[in-house]
Amino acid sequence: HATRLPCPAGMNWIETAHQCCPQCPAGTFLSKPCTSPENGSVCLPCPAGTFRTQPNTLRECQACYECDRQAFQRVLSNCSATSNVACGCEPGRFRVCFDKQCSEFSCQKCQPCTGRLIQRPCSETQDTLCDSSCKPDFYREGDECRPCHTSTLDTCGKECQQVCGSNNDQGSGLE
Amino acid sequence: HATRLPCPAGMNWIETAHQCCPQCPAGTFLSKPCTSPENGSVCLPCPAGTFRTQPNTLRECQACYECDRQAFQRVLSNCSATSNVACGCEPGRFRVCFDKQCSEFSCQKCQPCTGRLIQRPCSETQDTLCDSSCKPDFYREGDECRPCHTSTLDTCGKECQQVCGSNNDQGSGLE
Amino acid sequence: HLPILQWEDKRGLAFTKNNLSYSSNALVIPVSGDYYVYAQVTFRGPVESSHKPSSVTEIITKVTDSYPEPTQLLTGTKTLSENANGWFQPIYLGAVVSLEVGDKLMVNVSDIKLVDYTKEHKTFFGAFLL
Amino acid sequence: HLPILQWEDKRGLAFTKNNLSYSSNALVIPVSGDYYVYAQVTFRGPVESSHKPSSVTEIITKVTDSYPEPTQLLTGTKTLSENANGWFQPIYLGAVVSLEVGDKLMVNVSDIKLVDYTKEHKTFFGAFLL
Amino acid sequence: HLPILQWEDKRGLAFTKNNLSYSSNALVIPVSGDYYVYAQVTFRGPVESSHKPSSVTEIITKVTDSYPEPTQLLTGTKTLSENANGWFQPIYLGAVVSLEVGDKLMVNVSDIKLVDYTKEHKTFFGAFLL
Repeated sequence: HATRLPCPAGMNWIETAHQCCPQCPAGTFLSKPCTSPENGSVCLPCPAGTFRTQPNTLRECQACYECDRQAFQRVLSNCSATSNVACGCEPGRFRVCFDKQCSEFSCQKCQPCTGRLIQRPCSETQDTLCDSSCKPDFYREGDECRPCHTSTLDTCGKECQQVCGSNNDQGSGLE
Repeated sequence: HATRLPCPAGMNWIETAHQCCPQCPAGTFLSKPCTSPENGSVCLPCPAGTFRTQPNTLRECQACYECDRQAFQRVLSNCSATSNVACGCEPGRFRVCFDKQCSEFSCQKCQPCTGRLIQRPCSETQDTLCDSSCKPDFYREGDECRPCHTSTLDTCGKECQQVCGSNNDQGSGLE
Repeated sequence: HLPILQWEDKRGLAFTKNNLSYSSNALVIPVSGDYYVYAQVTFRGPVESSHKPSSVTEIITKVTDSYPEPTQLLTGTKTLSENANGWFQPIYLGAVVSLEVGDKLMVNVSDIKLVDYTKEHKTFFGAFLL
Repeated sequence: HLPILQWEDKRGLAFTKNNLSYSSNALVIPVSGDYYVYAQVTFRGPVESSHKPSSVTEIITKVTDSYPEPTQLLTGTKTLSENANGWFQPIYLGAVVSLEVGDKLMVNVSDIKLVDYTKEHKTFFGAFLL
Repeated sequence: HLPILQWEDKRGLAFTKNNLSYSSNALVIPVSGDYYVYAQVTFRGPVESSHKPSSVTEIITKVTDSYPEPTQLLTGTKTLSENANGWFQPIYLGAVVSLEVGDKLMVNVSDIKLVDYTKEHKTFFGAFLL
């Protein structure tokens, strides 16, 4: 078939037209190739729900992805004619990636740090980082921090005594 | 099409030539069928990386398998024109078959029998078989055998006492 | 019956031609003959609202006006032993079936909430005349 | 060699035509050329008699009169981490292979007792000339 | 982007014809039209050097000179719940796509060290014009 000529910048070789045609701008696709390099290609805007991020001479636009609402994802930025949808997690959840590129991720609940100070709040990409020690007026029970006021005389073990002291003895200086 | 005649030994019916042709020897394949039973088939040697174990009138040789180096396999015998590669395990590992034919296997580390006598050394197809009792100067700790010299007074429990006795009392006849 | 999947037939990689058309969730057969019919559904979970599924199933079915019940053409069913914090399971089916003009092909699934509908290249459905 | 599956070639959805015939467990190739060959086997367990299998395997093989050994064309092998109380595992295979007139195509499996033969749309085998 | 698989296109069962050619890791489309494109990758592990993967992914992509980004045509992604001492996981993909002359088809995988390259009938890739 006719030899392919290298096309000048901004133009692509169109096999069916056997010539170079100007590229369609991002956000559009090539509806009809140019009949001669002088007259332009017929470009149409990407239909709703599709996009093209780059100038192109492609016959269709790419279908937008969708955010996985049932897996607690939310839309960070809508799909436009020139950009795909961007998905993140609903508030109170963070991303757990399935692979290095994080092209697939699930949205998991942020841990609440009950009874602890928050070292670093939960973000789109990381779980909350809780302080290792308990907040004032909370005592350690296993790896949980329990509020003093919920402790009763017989449930208040060594740890609890140290932190909560006798319940009605405020500011006793006990470490 | 012409009825297929049963071919004499060492010859196969070749559909495209509509006649019997001599088989190509193992290690070669049928490049061009014979034009008449008298003149021979054109046989070419199997290209590198392929093989045929039997006389044949096939149009291509079979591709050699490869040993799974990343799964700690090693080559027992290289692929030749007449035989496929044979794979085994790297030293210090043995085969764990995925199926009865052991056509697929993984190579697992041989167990070291620390502190025990070796009843049967590790082989290509079986893990090391360790003696159930501990070696002299080793005492049992759960299902491990520990050397006496590493035991200290407070860590030397009943078992250890029995076997190691007081450390400086050689040959005390303690079982 | 099991829920029926809906499909996009125009945007992106999707297309129909040679008057094999798509309407009300089904591919409509324009001419009798043998077709290679195929579909992949990527299932994913967990999804809070639904219970912990023990298996996922994808079925390509044929419906014809002349018979009240659908015919199951191809079925892929897989039990799940996945862990809690997120799993993916693609099921691909494909085979040659004899179809009559007007037959409708559809894809049913065990639980529509488990279908990964987010990317066109993970869940797809098609047929071509031999 | 691995056990060979037997197939129903007439009833229900099964058919053969263009003199691609089925005899003694094999599809017999009537004319040399490139064929798309495919098969799905649904495995299921546990089955009391068989030990707990660690994997299932499906192989489409080619046998020809002129060569004493079968050629493995397509293989699907999957390890099982399924729970004890019942599992399903479909394996689909399909590809283009060059075949000669008279070649025979068969499907071998690792353990015939694990094959779900109960429904024609769960386990199937076929080929068509390009 | 994800690593691209390299293929053997001449030895054993591999072949190219009708000037559908293979060069620099890609099948090159000789004539515009609708093609059935398919690929199977058998993944296996564990492999000491790589960390314990939580999933494996296979993607058939299209690259064209006239566009700077590859298009993902078909994707199979599966999470792993396999045990430590050895697992196998085949992923098969196949579908009809519209291609232009000069388009290049490639197969990307999530981790090339997990691909079972040892036997030609376990990992394969192909396409044919309808």
